[in-house]
Amino acid sequence: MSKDINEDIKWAKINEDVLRSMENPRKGYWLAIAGCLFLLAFAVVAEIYQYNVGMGPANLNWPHMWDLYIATFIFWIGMSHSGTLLSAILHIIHADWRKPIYRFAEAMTTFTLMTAGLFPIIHIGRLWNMYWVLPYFSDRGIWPNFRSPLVWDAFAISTYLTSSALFLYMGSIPDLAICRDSAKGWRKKLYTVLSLGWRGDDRQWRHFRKAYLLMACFLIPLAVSVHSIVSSDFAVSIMPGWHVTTFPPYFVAGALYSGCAAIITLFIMLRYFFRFEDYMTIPILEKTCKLTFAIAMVWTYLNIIEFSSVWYGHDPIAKELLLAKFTGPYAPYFWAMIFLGSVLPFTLAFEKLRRNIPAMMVVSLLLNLGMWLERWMIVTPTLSLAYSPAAHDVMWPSWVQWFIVLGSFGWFGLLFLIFVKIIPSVSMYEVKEMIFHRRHMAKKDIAEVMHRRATDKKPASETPGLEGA
Amino acid sequence: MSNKVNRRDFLKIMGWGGVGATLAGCDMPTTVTLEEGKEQVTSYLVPEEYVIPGVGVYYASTCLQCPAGCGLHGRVREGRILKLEGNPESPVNQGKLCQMGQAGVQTHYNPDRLTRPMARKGSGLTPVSWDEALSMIQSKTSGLAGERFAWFTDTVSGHQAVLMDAYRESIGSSRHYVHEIINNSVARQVNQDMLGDPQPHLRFDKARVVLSFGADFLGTWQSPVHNAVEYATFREAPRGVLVQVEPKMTLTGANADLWVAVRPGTEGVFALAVANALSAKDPARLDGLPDKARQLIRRYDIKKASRITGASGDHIVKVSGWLAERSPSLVIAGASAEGHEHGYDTVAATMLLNIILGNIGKTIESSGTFPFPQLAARTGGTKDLIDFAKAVDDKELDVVFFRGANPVFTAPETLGLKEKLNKVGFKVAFSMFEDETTRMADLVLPMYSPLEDWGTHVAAYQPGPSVIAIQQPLMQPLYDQTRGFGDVMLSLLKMQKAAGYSDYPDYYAYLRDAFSAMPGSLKNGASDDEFWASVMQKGVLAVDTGEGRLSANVIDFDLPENPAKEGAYHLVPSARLGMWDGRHANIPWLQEAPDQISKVVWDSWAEIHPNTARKLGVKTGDAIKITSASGTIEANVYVYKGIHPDAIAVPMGQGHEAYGRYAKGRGVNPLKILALNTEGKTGELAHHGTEVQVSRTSVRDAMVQFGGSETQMGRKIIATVTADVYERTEGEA
Amino acid sequence: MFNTLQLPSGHITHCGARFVNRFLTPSLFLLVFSALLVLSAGAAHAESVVPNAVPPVGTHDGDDVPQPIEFPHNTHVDVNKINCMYCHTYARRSPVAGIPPTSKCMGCHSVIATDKPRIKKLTEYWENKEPPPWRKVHDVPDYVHFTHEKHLKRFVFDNEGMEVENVSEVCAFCHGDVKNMTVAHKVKPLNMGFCRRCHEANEGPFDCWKCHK
Amino acid sequence: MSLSNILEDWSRYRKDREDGGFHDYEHMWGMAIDLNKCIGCNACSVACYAENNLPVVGREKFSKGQAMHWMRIERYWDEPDLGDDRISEFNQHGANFIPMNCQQCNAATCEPVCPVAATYHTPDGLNAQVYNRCIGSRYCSNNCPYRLRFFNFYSYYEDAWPAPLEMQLNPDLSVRDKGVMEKCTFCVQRIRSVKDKAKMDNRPVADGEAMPACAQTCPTSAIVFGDLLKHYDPDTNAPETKVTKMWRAHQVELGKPRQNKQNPELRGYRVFEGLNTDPCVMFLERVREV
Repeated sequence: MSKDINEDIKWAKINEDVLRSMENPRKGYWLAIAGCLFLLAFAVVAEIYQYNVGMGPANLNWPHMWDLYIATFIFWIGMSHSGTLLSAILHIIHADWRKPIYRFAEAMTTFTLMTAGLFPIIHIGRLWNMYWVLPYFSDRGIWPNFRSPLVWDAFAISTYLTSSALFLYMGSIPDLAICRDSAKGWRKKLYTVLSLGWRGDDRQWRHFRKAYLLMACFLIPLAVSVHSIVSSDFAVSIMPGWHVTTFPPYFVAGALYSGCAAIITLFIMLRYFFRFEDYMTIPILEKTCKLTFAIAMVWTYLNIIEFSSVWYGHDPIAKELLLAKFTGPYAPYFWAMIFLGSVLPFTLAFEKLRRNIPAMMVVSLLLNLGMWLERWMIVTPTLSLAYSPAAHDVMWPSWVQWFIVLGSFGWFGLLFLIFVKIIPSVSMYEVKEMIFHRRHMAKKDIAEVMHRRATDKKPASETPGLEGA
Repeated sequence: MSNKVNRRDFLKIMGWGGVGATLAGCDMPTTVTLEEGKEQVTSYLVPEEYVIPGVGVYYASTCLQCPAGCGLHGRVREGRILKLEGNPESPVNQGKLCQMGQAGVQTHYNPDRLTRPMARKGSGLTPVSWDEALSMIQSKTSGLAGERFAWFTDTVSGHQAVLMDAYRESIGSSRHYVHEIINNSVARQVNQDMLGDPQPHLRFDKARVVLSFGADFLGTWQSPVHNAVEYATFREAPRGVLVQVEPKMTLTGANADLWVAVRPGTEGVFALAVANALSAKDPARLDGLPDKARQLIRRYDIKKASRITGASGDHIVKVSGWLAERSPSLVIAGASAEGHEHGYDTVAATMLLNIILGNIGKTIESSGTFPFPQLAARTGGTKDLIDFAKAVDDKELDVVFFRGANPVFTAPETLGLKEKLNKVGFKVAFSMFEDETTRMADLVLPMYSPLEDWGTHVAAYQPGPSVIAIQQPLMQPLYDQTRGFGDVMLSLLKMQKAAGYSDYPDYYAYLRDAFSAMPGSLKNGASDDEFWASVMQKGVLAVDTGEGRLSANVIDFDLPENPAKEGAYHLVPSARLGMWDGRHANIPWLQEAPDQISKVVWDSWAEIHPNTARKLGVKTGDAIKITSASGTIEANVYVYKGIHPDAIAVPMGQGHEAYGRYAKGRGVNPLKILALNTEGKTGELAHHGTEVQVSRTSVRDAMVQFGGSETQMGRKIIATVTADVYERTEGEA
Repeated sequence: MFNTLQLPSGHITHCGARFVNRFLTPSLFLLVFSALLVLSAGAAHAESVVPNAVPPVGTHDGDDVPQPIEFPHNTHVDVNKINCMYCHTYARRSPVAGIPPTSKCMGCHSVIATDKPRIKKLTEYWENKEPPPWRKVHDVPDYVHFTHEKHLKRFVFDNEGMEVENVSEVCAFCHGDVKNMTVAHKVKPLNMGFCRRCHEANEGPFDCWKCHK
Repeated sequence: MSLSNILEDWSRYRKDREDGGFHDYEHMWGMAIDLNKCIGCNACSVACYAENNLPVVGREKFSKGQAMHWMRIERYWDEPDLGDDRISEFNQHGANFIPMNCQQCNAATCEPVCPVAATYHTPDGLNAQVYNRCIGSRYCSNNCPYRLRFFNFYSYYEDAWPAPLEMQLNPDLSVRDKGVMEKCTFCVQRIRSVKDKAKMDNRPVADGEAMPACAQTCPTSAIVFGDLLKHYDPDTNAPETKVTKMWRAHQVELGKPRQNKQNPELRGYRVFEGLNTDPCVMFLERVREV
């Protein structure tokens, strides 16, 4: 098996390569921005229309009170989880291959949350009163209903967004200092402010690491709880197909799944566009793919649990709904979801395919489509075919919903494109750490030194410095 | 008129702002004005002591949405009529109201009301003043040979009818055509011939078994609300059994314990077969019947009847069993029985069953003699329509006054009424809306709505104690240029210099006087003013009709041996509670209220049996073409098993070419393609006797229907128990 | 590895605690306390006039509303001692207080002060058979269903020790000191907080559907 | 609804449910609908339109399922009547009609999920919807097993009442703007005005005095409305209300997910009782001769 990363790569080259990605954009970049803006424009038009006219043109109806908006909301929330997985979970379990790719994954977390957070606002009938969900002191003495999962959502998402944004920012401070040191003009000023006076001295590093670890530990339960809370939007309800006990782990697994798939997509795109072949290497891609495959299997397992618990359960209506999903009007989408979510990931089990970048690009996109379908299949069939037979109805979303859903991809893309030009999308200092680490791991003595440091509390200055940063 | 304006001052509309009337609810910031001084408040000039702003007051009146004459209580607040409820004092509806009655406010507030008189100048109608309009009438009618004038109306009664008669007589005409497409003229004739009372009182509440041949008594037959009130008692323990025999399931059929589909036109055979089965068990039942009737009954044994009607023999046995066991029973016949060329005989056969079962005098009671024949209802059906078309075609009429009826809409195309009407020199429409007939008129007189006008009404079907129902204005007229019918009639009578009418300034004064002139027995010693006030308060005036006796003549009637034409599709123009004959198509509430059976809204549809659907290769929602000898209509189908495979049912009421924004251009009118067959003995239109061809079209899945699943999917939303369980648990209660 | 799972063993800075203890808590306490003081002082102030009632707190600077006739409330209420409910007669039996019918004005003013210009204007309206187009001063949003009837019952008719002559003091809870105004103008906010505080102080109902239907 | 109110409400609810009583409720409005009498005529539905300012949405919006009918008549055919017509050629037993309005559940599933507490339980046992607090998350409707909550997908009022139709609007309750959830209120404006009137006269509300529009107009009196609490309160001398009598006669009790009927043949039942929503509307089973 080849190495994760070329250990002989020069640190200066790392700086050079990464900083190159942040230089003045080329034509392709502007085209991509234009494309995203174009998509976003659709959403803006649709949203203005919807704001003025009401939720009717979106083809929301009785009983389809929710539809694509909520499905897409869960989709984006789910995607956000992988950033945390890579940066926090893999961080504390010392999987250092994450280092070249965690930065953009973390950025993805923040931006998907920023996208997801828009959907509850968009889908609300009177969005100008959105803030009533938040508890604030008011003359009228009214508070939100703390029993409602939607209120929990509001807390969970805003906490998660704040924390992940902080985590992203904090983790990139040493890199921002590098940017500051090599930037000119307005950029220099910008990075001077952003890097918060980072000098890279010993004390700063010590505090930095503590804070970073603390944040990582904080983020992990947060990430798990956020999607559990989102799942409780459904799980605490009484409706067949929603009232499922396994929903929290199911949602979290689905979230990690779609997140990993999205990481593969972005991985490949960044690798291609910014020539990050040295850092985003095939072995790392393979590892990510294996991780995705594992999660896919967990997801499949939970899916089977969900179906079988309905099947063995007492609730005939839930059973009918499940059968309707298998055979009813939503069957094509349902089976597409099963195929894309549970069958297609087996391609990840083959090394040959894993190493084939175009194939992985296609597969990752399809996996994401599958996960989006999954969310839709959770939300909509239950609305269509629940308890009251008189309210059984199938309604397909209208252009308004589709435009807004498409626009959300434009919005996410736009944020991400801005990000890659402002914050290094590969963590320079951690790649250096990784290389340094790998290079010396071979030599037992260094490993011993490190071991001693951890246990004997020898001063950190004994270890070879990282003054190169 | 000034007198009346003062009288009505209490009904004046108060300022909107004063009490926040239109509440454009929930704060899009633009819809709430909170700035001080933006809204106006208007006070009364002189207060009426019992009117309190912000508090609703109830006034009694009468519902004119159909001819049943239910009593109303109207809730009035700040001079606006807000809601109609049933008047508990009225023996007709006993405080209840159907959907059409509830929607009376939307007739009144309809945005498509006519607001000013219009006269035809050239091809179009142009506004004229009332004075011009009345003088136009005067000039057209002066010197008119008497019989060249005619009234063409729907059911009318009370003092309006008196004034109409007076006017007609002042010209010297005897022509008054009364047209109702939803009628029971044939049954009235049979009742008259066999019982000696055209409209006896039916006691559903006393009956233990009701066998109904196409009489949709819960929906559109006679007095639906009253029937429903009695039906509730009928269903209480000991619970009565309802059997409905008809080709297309009506609302009543949907509530039947046993719904029997028969081939169109074979209801009489079913009735005779039931009589046959009854006599087989107990031959004494036929004692005293004339030979002809016995022969008829013997002609249909169960097997034969089952073959002809298409109903299972078991059903005939079961029905006769119930009728034999439980007494008294009630057999009635409605539209689908009457509406054939042999309709009279079919109805007579059902009445024969009543006689055999001894129901006369038990569940069919005499309605007595109404003491004011001049106020009684002028009823009619479709014979008058046919006669009218003929008279028009023969150029016998120069001046026709239309009121209520809309013959251009309801007449079959083959009658050619629309073209023939051009032969009438001067057509006057007393109308609230620009309907199809009003559009053809030379002079359009905009009327007050029923909630703005005075009047008295005597329903044709008087259940229980007979009453004169009082109509009083619940609101100040919405439009200055509209007038009350009675007021216009008085003006015209004054112009005619008819004796006895010159003293009345308006219709209100006339009515006051008419009530003062009522016999003292009705007043119970009250002064005229007290009597008037009490009548106004109660909304009805009960009159004693005395005891009457019904005869039980078995008349001579005959039924074709096999009245059905097998293998042909029959068009059933079904009446539905809501649209009625189409007069309510302009009421948005009723357009949006799903049909009780098919749950279709805002449209027409065709009901077909799954057999037929399979033959045509269509499913619910697809459109089919229905072609008769006189035209074609296209409608989406509703496929279900509540219809005989030989029948295609299309509801009446839609397919207006005019009649305002809610009615116009919506659905199809099945009446248009009816063949011009007439009932043999009465000359009424045989509206169920049209044969049609059907074919599929390319339109698919285009029906707007309420509701998802057609079944409960085994979920216990509605649970059903059998009657013996009910008798066990609640029999004593 | 550089990182280990050891958690920071440092201590919270004293500076933060000092800030909280010495500045934040006392100032918050002071703020709340003084607010309570102000509120209760306001409440205690009006206690004497209407027994068993805590008047609502709040002020509002309303616009002057031009009326067709500049009706002098002060002359009628303060000088001539006419009870509010004499003219706003519906208040005790209806949700709305109502504007007196023109005939009521004319009941007195066909003989009293007929030469005054305002009365002449009124007479003109009366003779034209049209009521003066008054403008609404006190208004609540359309989704608020306030009822005068119940409030008068609570504060006037069911209120032991309350003199009906003092009804203007009760009206003043929400309408301000109308008896010293000429044309009425809005001096109370009449918003939900205003209502809520009064309902809290007087133990009024807290069911949303009481007012919002 | 303040924070303390919510907590109080909730703890009271929990406390009350332990012994199945509703001691500190003023009233507990409930219904009994006799399906033996209901003829499915739609009068209740139109009466509801008239009383509650329900907008007419028109054909197009109706076809998209955006209609508002707080009181709707559901019509079902018997299962065999939709299948093969060799088994059943005709709908022999007619249609199954059921009027469905908000069931005013005591353990309403819509209430806990509203993020802004726009829907809550009133002290007279009603499931309230406060329009001006609603932000339109529509969660409540999704969580209603009966699907009896309706959403203003448009500003229907803009064209539902062209002049002068708007003069018919009932000023006692709001006209709803877009983005607001609404549902049957048991005609709370009528109930409350009756209650207020009784209070002004210092007397209890009489049975049959408060009537929602649907019960008032029902031609067969299939809908019976009244105070269910009279059954639970032995202190008042007021006679038991008609609706309480019916509930008792059919051995249906509030607060139970499954009724332990001594006579299992009694007709009373509540729709989806097993979901433990504890509705205040009891139906009496439909009766057919065979």
